[in-house]
Amino acid sequence: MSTTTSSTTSRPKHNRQPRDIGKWLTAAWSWLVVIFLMIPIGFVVAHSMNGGNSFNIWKEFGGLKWYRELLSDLSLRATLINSFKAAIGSTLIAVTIGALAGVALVRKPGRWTKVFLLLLLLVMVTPEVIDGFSLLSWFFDRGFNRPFETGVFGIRGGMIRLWIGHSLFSSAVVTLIVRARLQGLDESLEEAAADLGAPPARAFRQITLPLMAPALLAGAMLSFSFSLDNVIVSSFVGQDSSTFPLYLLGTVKSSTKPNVGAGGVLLFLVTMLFAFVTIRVLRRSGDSSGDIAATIAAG
Amino acid sequence: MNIRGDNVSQSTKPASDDDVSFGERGSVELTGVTKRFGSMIAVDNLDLIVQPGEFLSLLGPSGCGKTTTLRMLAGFEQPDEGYIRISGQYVQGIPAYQRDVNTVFQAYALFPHMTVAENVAYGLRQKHVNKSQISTRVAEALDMVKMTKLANRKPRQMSGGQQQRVALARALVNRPSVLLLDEPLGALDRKLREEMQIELKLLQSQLGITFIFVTHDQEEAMGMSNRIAIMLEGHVEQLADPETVYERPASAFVAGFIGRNNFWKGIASSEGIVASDGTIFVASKPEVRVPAGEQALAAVRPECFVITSTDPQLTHNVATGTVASVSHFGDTLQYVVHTGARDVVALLPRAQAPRVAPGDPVWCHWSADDVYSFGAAQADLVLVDPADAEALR
Amino acid sequence: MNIRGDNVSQSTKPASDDDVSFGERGSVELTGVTKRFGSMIAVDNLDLIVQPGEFLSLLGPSGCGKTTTLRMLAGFEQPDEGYIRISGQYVQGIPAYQRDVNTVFQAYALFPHMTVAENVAYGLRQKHVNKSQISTRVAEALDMVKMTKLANRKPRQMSGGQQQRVALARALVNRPSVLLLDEPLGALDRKLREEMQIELKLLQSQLGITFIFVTHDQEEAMGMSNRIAIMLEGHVEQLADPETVYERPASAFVAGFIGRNNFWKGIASSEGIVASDGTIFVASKPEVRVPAGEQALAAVRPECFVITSTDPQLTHNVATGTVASVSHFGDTLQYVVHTGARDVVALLPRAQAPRVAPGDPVWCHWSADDVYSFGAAQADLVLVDPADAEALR
Amino acid sequence: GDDKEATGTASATGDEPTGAASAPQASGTVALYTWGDYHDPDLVAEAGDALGITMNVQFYASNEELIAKLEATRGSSGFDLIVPTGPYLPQLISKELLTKLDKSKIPNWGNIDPAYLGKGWDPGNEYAVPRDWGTTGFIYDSSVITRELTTWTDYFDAAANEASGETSALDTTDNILGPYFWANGISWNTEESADLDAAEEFLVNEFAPHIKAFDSYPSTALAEGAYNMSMAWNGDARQAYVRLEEAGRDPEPWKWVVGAPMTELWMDHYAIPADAKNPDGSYAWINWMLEPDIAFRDLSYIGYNMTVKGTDKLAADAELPRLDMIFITDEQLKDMEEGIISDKTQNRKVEIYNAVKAAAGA
Amino acid sequence: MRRLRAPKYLLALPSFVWYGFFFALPVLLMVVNSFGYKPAVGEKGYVRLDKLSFDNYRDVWTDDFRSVFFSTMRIAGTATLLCVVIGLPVAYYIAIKAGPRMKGLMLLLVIVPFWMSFFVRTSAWKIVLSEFGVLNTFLVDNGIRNAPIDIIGTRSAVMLALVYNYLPLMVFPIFVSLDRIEPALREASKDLGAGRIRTFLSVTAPLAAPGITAGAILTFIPMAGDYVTATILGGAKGNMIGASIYNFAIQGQDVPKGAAAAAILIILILTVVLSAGLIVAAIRYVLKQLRRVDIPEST
Ligand SMILES: Nc1ncnc2c1ncn2[C@@H]1O[C@H](COP(=O)(O)OP(=O)(O)OP(=O)(O)O)[C@@H](O)[C@H]1O
Ligand SMILES: Nc1ncnc2c1ncn2[C@@H]1O[C@H](COP(=O)(O)OP(=O)(O)OP(=O)(O)O)[C@@H](O)[C@H]1O
Ligand SMILES: [Mg+2]
Ligand SMILES: [Mg+2]
Repeated sequence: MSTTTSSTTSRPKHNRQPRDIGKWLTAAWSWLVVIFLMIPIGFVVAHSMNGGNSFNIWKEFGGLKWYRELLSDLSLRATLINSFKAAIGSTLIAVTIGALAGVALVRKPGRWTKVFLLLLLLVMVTPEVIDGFSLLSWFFDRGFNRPFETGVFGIRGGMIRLWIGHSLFSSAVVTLIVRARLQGLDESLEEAAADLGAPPARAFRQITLPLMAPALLAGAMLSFSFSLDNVIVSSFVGQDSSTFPLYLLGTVKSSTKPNVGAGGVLLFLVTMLFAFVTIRVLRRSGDSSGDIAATIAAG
Repeated sequence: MNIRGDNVSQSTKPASDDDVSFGERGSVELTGVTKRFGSMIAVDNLDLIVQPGEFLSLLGPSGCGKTTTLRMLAGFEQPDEGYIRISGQYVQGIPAYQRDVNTVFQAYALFPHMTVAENVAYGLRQKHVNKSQISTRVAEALDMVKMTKLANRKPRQMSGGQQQRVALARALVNRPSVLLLDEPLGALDRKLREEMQIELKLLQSQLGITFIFVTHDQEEAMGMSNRIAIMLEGHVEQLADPETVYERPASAFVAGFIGRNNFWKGIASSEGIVASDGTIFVASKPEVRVPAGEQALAAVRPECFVITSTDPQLTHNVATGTVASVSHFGDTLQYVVHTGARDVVALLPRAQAPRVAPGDPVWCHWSADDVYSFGAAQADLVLVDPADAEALR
Repeated sequence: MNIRGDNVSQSTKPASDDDVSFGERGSVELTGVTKRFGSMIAVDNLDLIVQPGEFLSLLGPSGCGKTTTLRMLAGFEQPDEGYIRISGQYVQGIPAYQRDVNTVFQAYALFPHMTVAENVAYGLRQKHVNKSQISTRVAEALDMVKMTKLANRKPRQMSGGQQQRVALARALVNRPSVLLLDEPLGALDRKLREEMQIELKLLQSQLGITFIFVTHDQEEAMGMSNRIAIMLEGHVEQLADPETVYERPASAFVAGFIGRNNFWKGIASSEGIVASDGTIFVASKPEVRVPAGEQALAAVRPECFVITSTDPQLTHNVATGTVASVSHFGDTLQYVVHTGARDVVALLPRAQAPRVAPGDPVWCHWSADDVYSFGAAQADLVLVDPADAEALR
Repeated sequence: GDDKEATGTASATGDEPTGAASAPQASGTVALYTWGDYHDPDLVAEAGDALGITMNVQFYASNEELIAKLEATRGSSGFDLIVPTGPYLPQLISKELLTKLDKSKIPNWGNIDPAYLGKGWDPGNEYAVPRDWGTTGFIYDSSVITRELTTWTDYFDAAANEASGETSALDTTDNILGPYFWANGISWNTEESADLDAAEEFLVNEFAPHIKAFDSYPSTALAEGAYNMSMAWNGDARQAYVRLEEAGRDPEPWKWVVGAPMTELWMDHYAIPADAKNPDGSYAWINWMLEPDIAFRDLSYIGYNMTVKGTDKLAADAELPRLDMIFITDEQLKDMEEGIISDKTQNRKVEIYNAVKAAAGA
Repeated sequence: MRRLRAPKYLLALPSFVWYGFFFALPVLLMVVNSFGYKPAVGEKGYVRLDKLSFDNYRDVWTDDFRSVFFSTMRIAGTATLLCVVIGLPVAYYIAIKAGPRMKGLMLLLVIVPFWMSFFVRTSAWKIVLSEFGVLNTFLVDNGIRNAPIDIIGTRSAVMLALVYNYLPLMVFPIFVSLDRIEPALREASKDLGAGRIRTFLSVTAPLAAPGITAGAILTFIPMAGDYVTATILGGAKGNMIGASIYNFAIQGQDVPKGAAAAAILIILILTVVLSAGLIVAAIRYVLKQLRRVDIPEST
């Protein structure tokens, strides 16, 4: 490929970095997508301060009255708290078992992988209604329903069931993402760790884990939002721990009021705060190999 | 006495030591080790015994199985056949992290998310060495490889040579009983390389660590090693001390691989080996006696020729031809002489160099002490020699 | 006449060619190029002109900016300052894929999802060369690097040296006007390396490709290059043909970096350079004249010593001491002699080697032709020499 | 995770709760399983002070879901109080999922308007306490559909013409089938397969292609301009006017039509699951809800007719807008029928429902 | 010394147990139920198993079921493609082009909208897009159009709802696998004369294939079973096959029939996914053949 372009035969005036068209195009596109994703959020925030009685229809600025109402509405408040708890619990479960399975799939392949992948596919293919209903009958038909019915360690049975129900799909997602990340990631790094005397568990924690941190973070974020959004499974197993989406689903007999927006915004803010605190704490934890946030930032 | 191929293990038992030493910390023993990748045999029935505290170099052509051998010792690959003992212990099934062995990886394998210092500290942290001691030892190791200034860099922000030095420091700092080094100095400039060689040697003798050292630099191997193992296609061709390998190569391959050699193909006879153009090679120390009438190889090193512009009147160990080229290499001159059978490459110190120009007729002769003779089995491996190739152009 | 540092560019215009040639296909010109990584300066106001079809080697210590320079030429990094012209054209803003330049990467960068043959064919496919021609050229390239047999392997299934050869073939096959080679033979054994050297040289002269070649093997650089650029800390210390670099190093650093040298620190005087122990160095060809009274460096190569066990009765260019060690390297012997100012390392051919043993008093002397003298600016760089280090132990 | 967080303790707000004195003694938590946003949250909060109980409210989206859940978790459902719709009571009762009421624990029983007692689904009101009720009709934009619509036949006709592609229907099996039967003078509880076949034929081919959405709560979307005509429950239709005003549109052209010649009468009840752990709490809540002023507050919040005597007067006094849409005249009541869940037709109805949805989505 | 070797699937064991106990067994129970029949209204229980038959399968397998299934596949397939087209450049930008700080920020911006409750954020689109919504008001008031565009309730609205809600499920896995590709490989490609597009197609994309596959699976499968999202904005046009399961099992209170519908659906979706996999494999095979270089025998 010859580079003879007439314009560049004379010495350029100043040091111009070449335009990375790809960068600008993808950046512009990404911002458009982010704006697309954000538009509704903006309206949710605005309409949560609607002075009218309907969430969708703007009447006038009503300040924070729906927030105040929300906070005095015990049942609605409880659903927000439950949603949050369910999301944390199921995310922890999903990330833990999903990460382990993802690692095993890539690093310890064997005949079992096929069986497992099929199971994984089944977990994902199964409609949530079925997950929900079969879990419900499973928990209550079988003899072992104690912890799932009344709860253990002060955790309600419903919450435990939510964790289980929500974690099914999420953990499959985490598994796939972790697998996608580890495939092709240099195995010699883990060998180097073993060579330097790190037993598998430690090598995993100190080398593999930080290297797959982006996958874990991505998986965790997705799991969290799945759980926050889950209606169908929750509607079956949630029972003594009703969640915010369930409340929303239940409002079919009446109008959607701005308190729904206020609830969304509150949950949103709390989640955001939680995410930032988590990232902060992970970054602070000092141990370089546990520096997940920095790793994701640095690739 | 050097024995080739399958029964190398016999010759590898050094006379100075007896078997007791193989139980000692730092001894390494491979017996009949074979490793296959699919149908491809990477390591082929390999026998090798390394003494505790020995500095053993592995030399061999690209792809001959050096890295694979080290990987089996470190525990990343399991031999398909054969046994490995380290410090007297059979290591089948012992995972890498429980072997008191450290590796300098050919491709470095630095942890990208850790700084240089953290990389180096990693092994010590595994052993729960206390913090202050870790600092001291890491600082020492970094100082040795001259990387102290870059201690806080991430691997991706460093040059190839800098990365290699970190890889070296990371393995060294642990002072294992066996250290496996896979071309650990290949990316360093000569000066730094020599400094590192000295440091390594010193460390090795001070701490009594067994070094198994892969290198492509023959001088390095010669200068540093107690013994050198020359590998070919997954097995050890010769295992001996540097001088023996150079002076008494066990096979034509070794003779051609270590240093340079001019090879002639001929027929063994009672007089000696007779090349196609009638040149007769008489050897004073035939390593391998070839039965008369069979094909044989004769070899003479470039440094061993005397070149004269007058006929030295010899009946054997002489070849005549015309000068094809003369080149200067510092204080040595290289002559390529076009003879009947082949182009001869000769290296002579300036003092002994004859004043001849390309086209002049010359006689090359050599002493019987400098003739190696071998069977013709490896003729294909050695006859297409860089010198030949060069001469053909 | 060699000029150091910032105004190297002047000296790099070879007398034989005039500026017209810089517009030719294959010429490369860097003017005042600087590259920073954060606060770290990797390439520092670098000037360099490479002739079309020239074989230029870049030599320098680890981390001196060789790879960074190549990366700027290839278009992976943008200089922070300065200009680059390739084939006469300013390349700022021209993306890598539009530059008629190919690179052999230091870490290979083979495509893991493609076979060896596919890797090599990649560049040709980009140019829409037709299929049958791709096959032929890929086959040729693989044949040249002796990888034909492994054409269908994936990179991960190959040894380091095999991977390196694929990387080499992948770049070569495209026959660009400029080829950048970053230690392209570093992982190969000597024999293969020499074969590749010959092939590369041949290819280069046949096709007239400009080679910019990074290597740590000085012999390789000396044997193959038209000119050598010695880099230090991001700039070019000296740019000259191999002989000049060896014989007339432009700086103490170059003198110490290329080949070996024994350095003395002293004070310049009208007689010559007087070392701390009174040894006087008189040079017949002082590269750099140091004003009397200032600190200066004198250097003598190990090959240039004559060692006697009797006093040669000289007033200058002689040092006396006791033998610290004698080692054999094939046909040469290395002596380390403990003198007042420093340990002297001398290399002598066996024929001229005196019969002395450690502890014996000896005189080392040398000719004024063999003395290099420099200012003391780079004293720190050269005085901690491997020889010194070795001697100190 | 303890109960406190999930439910909260009620705190006294402004007005003193009334009638607390006569309430039966209760304590603990009452798990109320109900429709979303179906109870005045202030009342839920005041229950603590008024009754000594804390309410833990959970939500379901359909009666079927409620039953499925109770059935699957039989014996340990964890709910103390549910709010099923009339036609579903018989199966809840025969499945033995409900507790027989102890009316002595509901001193305010007498406050219920007897008109709502003794319905077919629970003739002796042994299991369920009627709470509120409503009906189904449709609302349309007379500026688009300029002729006057009065019957279900008109609804279908307008859907096929002026309002084609701008019509919504309620998203339940019965509410899609019901209007067809009523328009044709057939009871929506018919078990004749010929009727059902004809209904499928008509709904799939003549009605489905014109449907924009199955929307059980069309008022907001309607105000946003999504529909020109919507089948709706009266309370929600009433909300539509408020929404239209809020949206700055003129509500005048919109006309509410109670289904004719016949239409639905639905009624929700309080009932106590058989496995309730705190039935006394449930009684306390029910009894409290039967206080007229409490019932009125509930009414003002949800906009449906309460079964407690006198709430209409309170509403009139308070001048709630569009009272006619809350309170249904006795005359209208005559043309309303209650639903029956039948074994014979339930599956068939779901099939038709699926078919209509498939046709509408195609 | 020989040691006990841990089984290869050790790390996947938690997942195996989790899915076995909370997915496989309960769902198996459901499948068993699908052969039973529904008790009469008012009878206790939700399934009778004293008479097993395939009747439910026959009853469920109707023309309607099939036509809704195919339209669901079409909708989910299109939406998945849209997600790839929209999400890939975003993932590419975040993983490859964005600087370290931007990387973290962008990832957050992509996921943050999903912490707003699903129902709230989705219906907020109505605020923007409805006939009297913000967008139409703007267009009409400014004379850009003389009549409002009615998007809600159309196929476009269905796509909008699906893409909007599933996009991060595509972006994250692709990001994760792009992120681990050595920059040197792209450099090598460009060095060999491949432009941005060709570099992307022949180096970046193949190496990111596991991520793209994961993304496609993670969006397509749940979409195929989801029946809520599409209806929020799409109204009647958003009728998806998952709804029929809910309708059978819950609306019709016929759990066995719902289970049969679910079983059929699981098999159908698996078939679709596996055939898609086969097609992809076939395409890859063809591409590989095109890329193949035959070395002539004698050189
Ligand atoms: N990405 C980076 N960030 C920061 N510093 C860098 C980066 N890349 C290179 N450097 C620094 O720039 C200097 C020059 O690096 P370069 O890779 O050009 O060295 P080199 O001459 O090729 O060395 P070697 O022979 O070891 O390969 C080194 O000191 C290195 O640490
Ligand atoms: N994973 C693998 N799959 C298939 N073949 C392999 C694999 N790893 C190595 N090989 C082959 O095994 C042989 C030995 O490889 P090894 O890496 O041990 O060579 P080496 O001696 O270290 O060579 P080098 O000097 O080039 O690094 C080579 O021919 C190589 O192609
Ligand atoms: Mg190797
Ligand atoms: Mg480099």
